[in-house]
Amino acid sequence: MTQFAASVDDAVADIADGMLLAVPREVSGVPMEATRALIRRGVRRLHLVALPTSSLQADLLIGAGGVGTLETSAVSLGEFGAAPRFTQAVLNRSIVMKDATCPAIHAALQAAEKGVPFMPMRGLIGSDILATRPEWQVIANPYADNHDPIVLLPAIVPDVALLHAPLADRDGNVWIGRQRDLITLSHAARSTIVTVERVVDDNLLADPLRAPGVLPGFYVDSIAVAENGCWPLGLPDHYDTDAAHMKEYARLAASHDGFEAYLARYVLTPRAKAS
Amino acid sequence: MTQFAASVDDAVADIADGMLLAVPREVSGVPMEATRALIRRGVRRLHLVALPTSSLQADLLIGAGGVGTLETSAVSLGEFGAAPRFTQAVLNRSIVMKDATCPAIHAALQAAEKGVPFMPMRGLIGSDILATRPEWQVIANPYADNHDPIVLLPAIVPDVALLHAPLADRDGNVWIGRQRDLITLSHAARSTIVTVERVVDDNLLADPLRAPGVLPGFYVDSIAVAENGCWPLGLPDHYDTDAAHMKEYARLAASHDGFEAYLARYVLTPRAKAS
Amino acid sequence: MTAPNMIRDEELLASTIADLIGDVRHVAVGNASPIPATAALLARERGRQRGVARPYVSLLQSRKHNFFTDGGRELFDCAGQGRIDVFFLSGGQIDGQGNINLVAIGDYDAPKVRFPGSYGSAHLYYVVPKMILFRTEHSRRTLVEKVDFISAPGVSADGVHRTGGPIALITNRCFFRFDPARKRFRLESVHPGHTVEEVREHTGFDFDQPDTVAVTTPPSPETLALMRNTVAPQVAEVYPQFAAEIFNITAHPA
Amino acid sequence: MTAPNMIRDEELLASTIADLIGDVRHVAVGNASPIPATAALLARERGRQRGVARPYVSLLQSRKHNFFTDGGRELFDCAGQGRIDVFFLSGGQIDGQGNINLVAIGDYDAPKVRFPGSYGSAHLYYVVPKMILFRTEHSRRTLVEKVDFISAPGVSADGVHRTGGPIALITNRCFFRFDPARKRFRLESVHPGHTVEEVREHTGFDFDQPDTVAVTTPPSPETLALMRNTVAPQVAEVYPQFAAEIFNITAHPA
Repeated sequence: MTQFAASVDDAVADIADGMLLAVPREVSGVPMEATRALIRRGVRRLHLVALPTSSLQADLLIGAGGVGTLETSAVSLGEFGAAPRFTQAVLNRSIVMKDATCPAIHAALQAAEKGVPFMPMRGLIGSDILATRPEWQVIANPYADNHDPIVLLPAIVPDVALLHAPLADRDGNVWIGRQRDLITLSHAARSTIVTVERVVDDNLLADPLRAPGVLPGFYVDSIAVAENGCWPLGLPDHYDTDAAHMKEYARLAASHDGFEAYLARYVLTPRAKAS
Repeated sequence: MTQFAASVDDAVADIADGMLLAVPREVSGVPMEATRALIRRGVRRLHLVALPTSSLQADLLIGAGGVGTLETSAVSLGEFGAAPRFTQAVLNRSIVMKDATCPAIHAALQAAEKGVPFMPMRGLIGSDILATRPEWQVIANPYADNHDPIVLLPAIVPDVALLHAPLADRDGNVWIGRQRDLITLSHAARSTIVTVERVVDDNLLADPLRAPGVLPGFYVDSIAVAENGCWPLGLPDHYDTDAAHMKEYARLAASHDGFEAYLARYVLTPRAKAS
Repeated sequence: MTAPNMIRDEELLASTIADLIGDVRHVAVGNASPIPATAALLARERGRQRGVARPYVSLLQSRKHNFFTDGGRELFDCAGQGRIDVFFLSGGQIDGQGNINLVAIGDYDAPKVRFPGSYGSAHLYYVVPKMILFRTEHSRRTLVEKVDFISAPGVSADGVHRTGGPIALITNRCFFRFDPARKRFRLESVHPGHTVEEVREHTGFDFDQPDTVAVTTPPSPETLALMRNTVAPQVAEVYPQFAAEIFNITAHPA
Repeated sequence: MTAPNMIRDEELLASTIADLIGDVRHVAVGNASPIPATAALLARERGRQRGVARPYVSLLQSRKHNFFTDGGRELFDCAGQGRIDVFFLSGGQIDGQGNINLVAIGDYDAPKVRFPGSYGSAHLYYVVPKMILFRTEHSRRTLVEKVDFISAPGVSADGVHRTGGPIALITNRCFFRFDPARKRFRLESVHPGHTVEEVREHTGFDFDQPDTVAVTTPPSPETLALMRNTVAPQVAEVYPQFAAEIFNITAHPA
């Protein structure tokens, strides 16, 4: 049932303005080429959920005006500093920020994966995160002898999970290796779009060695090839983060004008990436 | 931290009478050699949880008098017929039977895996299974506008998860391939004992192709080599069920005396298995 | 060799079930279910003939026809997500309200007969839109007025989350549809060679019936050809003994 | 080349933290934490010297020193299972009750300063028995009377599930222990070259102190040798720049 898109731009065509878009954390296979395609198309008002954190991807989408609501437990460029467009957007109140904590986003997506309306989670009580999230309810644990409050988190059901992975096969199976968050995201989401480094001819599920690391094609609606598709972020076991580029981004994105120059040079002109 | 036991009998020495022992379903890597070792040792009063069903393993343990309580959603020999010792034990009321439904056992072990006291589950309401399980409580879903009852299942925390897998390495990492139930069982349990077909010298986690199918040694307390350790059941991608032997079991176990003869021939004498 | 014009009971049942499956996205079939598996693969071949890549068929007994990579829970999670449209269940007892019993006959605490257990029924029966009940032994022993133990109920009270449930019961004698509003079965058709009176005689529960009960439509020549030529070799990979007996075909290497 | 007798601040901090870690089963260290990572690896080497295979050290930044195969949730599940004994957190603000703020300064809805976010703190801080707070900027800007936003609280009300929490705060000036009963920090020692008065001056919260405040014990010659000879090369694999600067050592292929 998986469609193979002719281009990354085609693959992201179904991600409409206002959708709940879920993406993986900065080290798991971030679809940066697809993110640039979304920005080129001028996507708006996304409800972006990062499982559970984000770096360049969220910063770029926010800076380009594509995000209405951001739900995550942190955005940072890590060793390259704070995420300047994220920080500015929160200070300007130009996005709705839904602060979370990492395991809460995992649990809320697992609830969607299981088709249950909520999941319980330990912690959170006494945190101001809980105070800012009226939808997170506290109930009395019915299995405790004494009063034992516990937080319930409603399921997060993404419209689309957008992922990048090393390999796909002709049946739409995607090899994600150890990056199992990609499986949770896809199970939880109504549809899944994946960019991959390359497509192989043999069936990934038929190989006992590769099958354990496969997201089955059954969940995958659309695939496009995007070589080096995480650039300038890394893809585990395949390529590292482009540190020089990240430094350039951090420097340019520190100002509005610099960010616009970055967009013009690296995002708005397709395939104009540094080699 | 993983210990390598000199024998399967040594590996199961820490499984004490009365413990909550969790085992995988009939097709995922059932540690039959370890089960025979437990029976030889005369284990008693186990609270056996099968995720979520069992076949020969539960029948044999029950027939040998090792089980006090059985918690599972079905026991059957599949194409070889009903599980005769299980059936007889329920009719004789010689075991406490806790009937379940498959996803309830999955969810209860996932609760233990996450360290939460319960998990919600859809279904069950109106089923007599729920009526026989007073510990499964029904609450009103706090996220519904109208009355929406939903079942909560308390966590199942096994004392020991007993598993069989194809490979282990010297660091205690175990390659389980697609059999991810083994990971859930091990995460949920206080300790984990694994028998394996063989031990390899290279580190399984260091290999990007095998790492996705690895249960990390961090969770594994004890490993013993048991070649053909699922026999007469099969091990996926390695060997099939020994159908002739299963037919012989089904025939013998139909009567008490036949079952005793089976035990004497195939279980109580170590290594006396058919080749 | 089966005479080409003779239609086997199994072929009639598979064809009837394939019609019930219809045009859906995903049919999953549990273990030891060769007739439902044949029906699911037939539905898939019909999709291919129409140029659609559906239904997706998961045969849980087969490693090849089973995509799951997230443990045994994935089937149930998948159903909970609404990604399984059709599933099959049977029952040691099935009653007139669509309740199924996979546990025991007699008092639960002191049963006379014990079955293997409820498997995933107490979840799947609630969340799979087209649950098809299939029981080839049609007798007052199996089709009862009231089951002794409800593994999973045919209908639920108002307010209980229920996105699925039984739509039909197929036996060796007839085809019932289930009416959730009336909480009753309605006799849709009797299989060729069987009668309404016979069905009444061997059914322990009361059921609705139209003034004239049709005879179950036998598979068309096209369906028969598709089943015997294209589906049967696929069935043989998973159920070699069944395929040999019914379709006179032996498995060849996949 | 560092003079062998000169103890670097980083070495003092790592040694102090290693003592705090003690003999436990599992220490996990988050990203961008070279000093805690050094301390954890030092604790492991001490275990090896005693002939015990603990603590197990997970460096989340490193693929090699990180066993997780069940996605990002495994760290948190592992902590929820009670399998993580020691973890490290910092804070844009830390207050006298052990509350940490990783979110914002000023009003949450109209902040003056925004930090990246709370990460896993609102779970880990509750369930890891030995949470060690580590902040090298010891000032009234960072150590405040009351944080503007509680990412995770230092103590919880009676009845709230809490199997973990802060045990200490290590800064560039001193070592505080946290007393959960009194909900306050207690000055344990000041680092060599620093004074109690200086700590008071640069700390925004009130804290307890004994009559005589000790000087933080510098690493013994044995500890220094272990850190420089055995631990430093391991640190260099994950934090090459830090290892080069502090230990004058370059990473070699693992």
